[in-house]
Amino acid sequence: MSEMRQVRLSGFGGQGIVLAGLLLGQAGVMEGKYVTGSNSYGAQARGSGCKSEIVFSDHPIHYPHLIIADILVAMSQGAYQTYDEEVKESGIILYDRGRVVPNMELNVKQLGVSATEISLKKLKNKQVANIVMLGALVETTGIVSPRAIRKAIALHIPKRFQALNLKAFHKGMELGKQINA
Amino acid sequence: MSEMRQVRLSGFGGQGIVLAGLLLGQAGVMEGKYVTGSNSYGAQARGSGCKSEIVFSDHPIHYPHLIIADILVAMSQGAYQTYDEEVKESGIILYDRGRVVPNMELNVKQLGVSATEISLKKLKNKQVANIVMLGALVETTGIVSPRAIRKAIALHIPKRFQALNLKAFHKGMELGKQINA
Amino acid sequence: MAIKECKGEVARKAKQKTLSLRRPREGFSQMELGLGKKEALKEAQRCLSLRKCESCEVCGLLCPDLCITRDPKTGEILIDLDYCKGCGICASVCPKGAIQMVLEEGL
Amino acid sequence: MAIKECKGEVARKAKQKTLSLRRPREGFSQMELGLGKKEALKEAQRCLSLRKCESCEVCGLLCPDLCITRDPKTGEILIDLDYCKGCGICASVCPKGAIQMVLEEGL
Amino acid sequence: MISRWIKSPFPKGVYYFSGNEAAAEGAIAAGCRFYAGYPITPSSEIMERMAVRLKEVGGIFIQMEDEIASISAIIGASWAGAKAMTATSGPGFSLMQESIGYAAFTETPCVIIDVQRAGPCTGQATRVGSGDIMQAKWGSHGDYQVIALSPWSVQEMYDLTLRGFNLSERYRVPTLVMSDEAIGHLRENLSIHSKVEIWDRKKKRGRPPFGTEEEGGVPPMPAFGEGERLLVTGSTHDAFGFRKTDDPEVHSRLVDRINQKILRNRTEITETEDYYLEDSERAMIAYGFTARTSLYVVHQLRKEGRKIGMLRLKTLWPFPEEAVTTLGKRVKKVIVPEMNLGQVAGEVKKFCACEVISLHQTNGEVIGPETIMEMLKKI
Amino acid sequence: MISRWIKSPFPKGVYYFSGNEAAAEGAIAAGCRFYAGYPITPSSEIMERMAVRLKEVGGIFIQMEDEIASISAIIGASWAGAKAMTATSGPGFSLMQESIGYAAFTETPCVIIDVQRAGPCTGQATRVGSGDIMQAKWGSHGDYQVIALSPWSVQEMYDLTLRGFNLSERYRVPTLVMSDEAIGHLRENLSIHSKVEIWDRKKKRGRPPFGTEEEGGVPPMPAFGEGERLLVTGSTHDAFGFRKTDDPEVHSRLVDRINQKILRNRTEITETEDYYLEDSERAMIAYGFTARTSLYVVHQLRKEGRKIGMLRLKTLWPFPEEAVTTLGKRVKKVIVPEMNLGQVAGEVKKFCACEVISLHQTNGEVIGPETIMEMLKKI
Amino acid sequence: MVRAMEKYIRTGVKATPFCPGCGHGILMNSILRALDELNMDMKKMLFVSGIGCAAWIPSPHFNGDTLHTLHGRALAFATGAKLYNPDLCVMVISGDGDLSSIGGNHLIHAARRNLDLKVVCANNMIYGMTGGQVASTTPKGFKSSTTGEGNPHRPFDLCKLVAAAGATYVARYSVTQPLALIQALKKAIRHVGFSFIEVLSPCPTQFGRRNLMDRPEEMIQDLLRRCISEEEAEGLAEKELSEKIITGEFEP
Amino acid sequence: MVRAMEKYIRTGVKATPFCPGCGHGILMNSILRALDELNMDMKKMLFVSGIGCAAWIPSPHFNGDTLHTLHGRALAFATGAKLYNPDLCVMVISGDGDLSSIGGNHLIHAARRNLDLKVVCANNMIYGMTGGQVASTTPKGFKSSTTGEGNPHRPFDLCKLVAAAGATYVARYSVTQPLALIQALKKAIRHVGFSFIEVLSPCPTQFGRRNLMDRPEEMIQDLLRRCISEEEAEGLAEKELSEKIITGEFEP
Ligand SMILES: Cc1ncc(C[n+]2csc(CCOP(=O)(O)OP(=O)(O)O)c2C)c(N)n1
Ligand SMILES: Cc1ncc(C[n+]2csc(CCOP(=O)(O)OP(=O)(O)O)c2C)c(N)n1
Ligand code: SF4
Ligand code: SF4
Ligand code: SF4
Ligand code: SF4
Repeated sequence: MSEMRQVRLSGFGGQGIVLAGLLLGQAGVMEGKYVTGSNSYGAQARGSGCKSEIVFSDHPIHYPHLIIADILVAMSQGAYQTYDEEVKESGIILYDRGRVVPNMELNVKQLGVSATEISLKKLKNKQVANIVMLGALVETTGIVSPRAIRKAIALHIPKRFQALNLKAFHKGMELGKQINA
Repeated sequence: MSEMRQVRLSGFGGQGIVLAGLLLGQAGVMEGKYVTGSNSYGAQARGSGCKSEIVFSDHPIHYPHLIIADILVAMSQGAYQTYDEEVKESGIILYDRGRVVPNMELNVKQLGVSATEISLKKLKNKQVANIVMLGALVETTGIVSPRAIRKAIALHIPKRFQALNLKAFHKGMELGKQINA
Repeated sequence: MAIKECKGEVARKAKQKTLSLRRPREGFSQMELGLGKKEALKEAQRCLSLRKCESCEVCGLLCPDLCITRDPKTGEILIDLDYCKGCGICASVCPKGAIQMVLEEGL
Repeated sequence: MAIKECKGEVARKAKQKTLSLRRPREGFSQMELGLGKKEALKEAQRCLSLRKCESCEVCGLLCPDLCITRDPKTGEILIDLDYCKGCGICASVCPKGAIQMVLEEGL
Repeated sequence: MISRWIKSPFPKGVYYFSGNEAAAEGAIAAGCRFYAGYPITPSSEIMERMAVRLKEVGGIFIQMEDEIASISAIIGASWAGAKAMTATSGPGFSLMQESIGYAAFTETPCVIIDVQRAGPCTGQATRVGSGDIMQAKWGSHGDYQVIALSPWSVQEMYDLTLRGFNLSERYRVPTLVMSDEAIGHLRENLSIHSKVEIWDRKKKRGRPPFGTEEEGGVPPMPAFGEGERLLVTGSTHDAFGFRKTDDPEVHSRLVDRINQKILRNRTEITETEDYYLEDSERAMIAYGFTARTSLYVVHQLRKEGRKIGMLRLKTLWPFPEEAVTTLGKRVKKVIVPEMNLGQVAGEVKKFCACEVISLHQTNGEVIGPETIMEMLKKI
Repeated sequence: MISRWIKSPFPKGVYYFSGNEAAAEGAIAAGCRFYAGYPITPSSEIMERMAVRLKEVGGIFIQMEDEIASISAIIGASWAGAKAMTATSGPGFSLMQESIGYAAFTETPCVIIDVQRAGPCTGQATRVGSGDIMQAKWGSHGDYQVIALSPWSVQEMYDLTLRGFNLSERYRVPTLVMSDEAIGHLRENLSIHSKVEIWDRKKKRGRPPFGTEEEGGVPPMPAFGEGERLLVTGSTHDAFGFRKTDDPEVHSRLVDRINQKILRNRTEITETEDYYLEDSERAMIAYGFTARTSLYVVHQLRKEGRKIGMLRLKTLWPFPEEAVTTLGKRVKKVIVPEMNLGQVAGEVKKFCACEVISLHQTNGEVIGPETIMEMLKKI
Repeated sequence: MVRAMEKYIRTGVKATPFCPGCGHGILMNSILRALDELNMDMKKMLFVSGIGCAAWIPSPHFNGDTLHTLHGRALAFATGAKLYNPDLCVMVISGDGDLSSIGGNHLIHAARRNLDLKVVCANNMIYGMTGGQVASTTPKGFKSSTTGEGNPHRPFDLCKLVAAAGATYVARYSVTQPLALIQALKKAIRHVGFSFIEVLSPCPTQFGRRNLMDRPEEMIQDLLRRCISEEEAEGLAEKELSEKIITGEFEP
Repeated sequence: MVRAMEKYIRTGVKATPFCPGCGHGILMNSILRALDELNMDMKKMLFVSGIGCAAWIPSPHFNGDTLHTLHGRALAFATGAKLYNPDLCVMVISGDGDLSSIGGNHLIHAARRNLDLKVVCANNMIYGMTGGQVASTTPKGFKSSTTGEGNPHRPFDLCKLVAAAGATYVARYSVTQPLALIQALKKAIRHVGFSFIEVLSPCPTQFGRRNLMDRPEEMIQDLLRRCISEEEAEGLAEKELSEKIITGEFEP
């Protein structure tokens, strides 16, 4: 249980939160970890709150849901405000700059990532902000290896979108490096 | 429970067994008795075995089905053979002459009634054999009063057939008188 | 009503099959269903007057109990009274009035 | 597509209603549903170019969120951005191309 | 909310009615003015009588395309203000389960009579059984309550159908009359009195129709067309009917309330009858037709001096836990005879500390006195 | 009748699948080649994956007009020789009840997955619950048996669906996989091995398909088109399928047999798992998702030195009476946490002499560790 | 034993359970003759039925595979069997109540899918088995045990309905037109796709008794008089036509 | 507050739950306008719906009585309410899946009875709420989450079906024809008897996304292009016609 890490990705419907969670979990499994992943979204078809929670462990996981986050990713202000208190003291928050105004009084490490901005400006596509964020996440936390994410992208993303997603992932990693540096 | 009398009418579907049972039970109720009545017929629409059982008592009746018959009416050979053993020693069997060949070894009173024959020959209608039999039954056993049966006929038989049925009932009573005599 | 491949056979006598209860019938309702041998005879017996049957087989097509067949050899119309329920349809549809229903005999 | 009782009004400016969140929105999903005041602005903002609107009200008939009305006094077309989800239908059906969708501003 | 006495719509007197006919008459007496149904043996006589009687009293009768439509139509009619009923048997009862859940969750008063036959499946359509008792409680998905009554006579087909309507209106809950072929087709004396006591659903303008602050309370129920602009839904809803399909609080409160309003009022709802229980060492727990046989046997045995008694369950759901628990403490052995594989016996086991013997029979016939006698000899 | 090992139709490996996807894969592995279904949240992913996978393996997929048609179609297909399945959630499960009774009474192998959501009624369609457990046993009229399994992980969605097919074929009984939204939508490691063990229904030319002399035995089952001139009916029938709707003997024998063939083989069918029970004073009895929470809590408390254990029910029906009875004798208190108002707790009460505490929650959310912890502190 | 079509009848099956003069027996007769004329292999025939008197036509009488299902569900069961084993020739035989009242949804959807099922609907315009309640095929004004003052509703035109739903062979005949009926049955059997034959089949016990046709022959004579072809119908005045039943093929 | 038709909207109800550009919103718009033009008393209006996105059109938005029922059962509930209180103007608004797939039987029987119900079927040719599975209205060849290679079955012609079942007012319009649609809705409301309006209502999220029409406008433009009147259809060649949708009034 020592090696258990709990990640919460959050935002609103349509931001690709669930897909990001899928890739993250898949990557974990590919690396031989035990992983559990669960999502939740509002009943409405679109636009309501959405989260994806992934638990990683070296041992079989008893309780499969997140209990307290080691890592919180917030892609919207609403998500940030809902979950910002539920992060371990040693934990870390990644938030989408531009979309989230962080609460600097929190006692955890917080990193702003311009995921949506990069996605729109650099990749000319607002759909891959999630993947940009994923890149930053992987880079800053080392939760899984970049290689595993690339394999996960190959498995789950339709061929024609793979290049774009890989590119977004790399942009995200670059961002992460900058932040980390 | 002393005053409990159990009557079983039996024959095959289409003979009007159920109607006879209804009239008998209704007459009992009209006389202030406690009565329970139940019928059974085969699953097939017509032609299979059919019986109607009526229990009369001066007190509320606990078990409402017939346990052992005081009176058995058998309108067919099959019915006769099925039920002839299930009659109290002090009991009585009325059978349709012409249709039933009685077993003379039985230790109960047995009365042959030419119900079908009278119905066909005297009333020119094979449908009222049941009522003829009812007349004989009432006359020979006094289970209910003829007046009550007449009231029951008035209640349950469509107007246009009442005369015929009353006539049949009287024919039956006449038959009963002859037998009793 | 159309008539099935009328092969123009000469009128033959529609033959009434002798009743024979092949298996002993079991149980009460079974027994009552066929009304018992004797009763069946009385209930369903009909007079197959030979005068007009042309073996057109209309009766056979309309019998609900599949009891009317044509003897493959003689071409005669046969009625299996084991199964006949006495509904009277055969009599009513016979274009020649060759079948007549009679009331239960003797009663 | 037919046009509703075009009363031949002179082209007027379709007026964009000032956003104002009348009630504080409650809860998380509620808040996200409208995307928050600021986001809604960005998501759905469109340029209602005044040059061609003829107040035909086609957009109003086809708006799935009932946010387009005609000002009863001025005859102007008003859009209630509180409810607009930015689907773009109004823009696409306006016979005059008077409504244009713009990408989320600033981002 | 109180009851009122009305003149019986059927003339006072003693009749020789079948159980099914009596049920229809009980419904009419209760104020039932809407019936939707689909034929099925052995319940069809209820529908046939309702067709005639509703015409006479100015109600609405309709034969629907199936049982799902039937129960759905009575729920619709109930919200339009009607006291409404349907009747069926096993296969139809199974089909109705989804809508019964709807009625429970939307707190719609309505009465369903299940004239049980020998199942499972099409089984023996013309023969008797009581295999739907557990289904009555558990047939629809999720946690809900119904009220289920068990008539043992023609008189009770009338009385309990009437009571079924009254309970249904008081507690806004679907009420089931769990009859069976033997009672439905039995003819017996039926006494109809000159007056009947009836309850009507409570109305209160503007009050929330799906919530109340009272413990075990039942909210008022307006009808369509009364200007209340009702919002009725089978999804999770708040006190005014607004859908709340994401809110844990609202869901849990609603589920809790629709269950507790029945369970908290259990003592008012459940009825049992004691026979010779004061000094009994053994007791039968019985219901429906089988209670008649049981009582007969108990009488016989009492004559022989044996200390045996009987507890009769007139209400099956909510289960008369108290009566059964008390009995279980008082006697050494409880015998539960029933026309199924021991459904109520299983329930009795939950509440009786003493030995519980299930005497079950599933052959399409009623349990006769000899069967019980023989069995009692063995234990 | 014995099992055989076949090559897994899906490549060996470790996958990151959702529970619903895993269930579909388990079905394919078991030899399921017919799926008929109707969409409903949260089960639809099973259907969607079956649509794709059956095409790949040469099976038949059809989306029917409703759930009644879906289950009826799989029964038809099963008699045509298919291993067949459908999946649904509460409302659909309620609609299927009549046909489930048909499958039980005609001894038709088939698998139904119920991915439970928060009921009753439409309730909260996207949220979790386990309110259909009693319904699984009692939802159809009359006395019958089913087998119901309760997976607690994505791996078990695969394993128990596979086992469900095997049991269904061995015992000729409808088998239910009682999953729920939390497990159906959970993603987790799924190991697929290179070989799978599968059972097929027994065939024996000319032998009666609805009767056997063996105690607890299961008759052979031919398929349509094999020249056996089958006579299949949901009415009471003799060993060869002839309708016997008047015969008490035949009915009672048939009802008895379809129940006993499951109950007599209970030890083979039921599976439970013990955790720390040797020296426990208190024990949880749990199943499905809630058993995960429970085990987590038990682990925590063990670390603190508390003598607590857990019995997990992998099989819900037939109920693991022996395991529960044994446990009830061994411990002082049993706690049954579940996402309903205490359905399994009620059953446990029948078999546990000790105190049984029902810890229930019906708010559309899984029971979290804190909830159980808190509760344990109180007792 | 000189029973007609005996070789298609299951060994050990004796008299039908139908009332004397029930049209379902005549229909049974016609179906067997059609199978006989086409020389069908009974080992590859599957007969599916629902619940009702009509549902007993194939079960247990026919000596192929028979599947006697639930009330209304015959077509759903049949769909499963046919899809899984397309080699089976699947014939669904059931009552009007079964197929078009409780089973109406499966009927229109099966027609829409145009799956190769041969559906024979024995329409006696009433619920026979349960004691004469009104059906969705009972003509307006006619009496039943639930419409003592006459049915207030219009009946379905089943052929029109099923054709509109997508059936590709649709015909209506009366049992009093056995030769045409047998021809239609043969066509349906040979047709690949959803075929539907509505067969008017008198129920003397429940329909006749309540509607002044006490004896079976009366009902037969009534049908003989009322069933006419589309061509015959053309000349008729509205009033005359109103009591007629148009028989013939409607699709293709 | 300048929302259109606000006075017909229940107090306290905010934004619809529909996806951006969902046709159901446009339909809602048209229905309210029809009610408005007829000056209907909302206190006497009862709106009944089943389950699905379309079923949310009236519930909770409309400020009359609303009855949100079970999947497929709206018409059965409505029948009960209307029969018991004939003073109610009962409008049933639901999806194609709800009304014609699981609810198909109630649909044809309600049509047969010709009870005075106004049925509005929002046909988005797919199951929206449950995530884009095939419907009985999905055109042949189109994709859904359960027909990844294209729907193998023909869709219902709902208007034809309901007319064959007995409906006395039957029309089909697209939400892109709001004025004609509103006229039809008004006619249906005034018609005494069973009226049925099939309304083509785009679902960009589930149908569009899978069938190359990602954006709401694309679906709108597609409908604008494809929906034609019977007259317009007359001149067209078979091939051209095959992708058109004929709109207009079909009954009476
Ligand atoms: C679910 C269900 N509802 C009702 C019944 C009762 N039932 C049996 S047959 C039947 C009607 C039969 O009518 P039809 O199909 O027209 O056949 P017929 O008997 O007239 O030939 C009914 C309602 C049943 N068996 N199952
Ligand atoms: C008995 C039952 N089965 C299935 C469902 C799941 N379900 C909810 S809505 C729906 C389909 C909705 O489709 P449609 O009626 O066309 O409406 P849309 O969402 O497309 O507007 C289904 C299958 C349910 N709620 N109840
Ligand atoms: S009377 Fe009826 S059953 Fe007998 S042979 Fe003639 S048609 Fe057949
Ligand atoms: S973008 Fe869509 S929702 Fe917004 S005003 Fe235009 S049509 Fe209405
Ligand atoms: S009740 Fe009618 S349909 Fe049934 S067997 Fe008798 S005559 Fe035929
Ligand atoms: S899923 Fe489709 S039908 Fe449902 S709200 Fe979204 S666009 Fe509309």
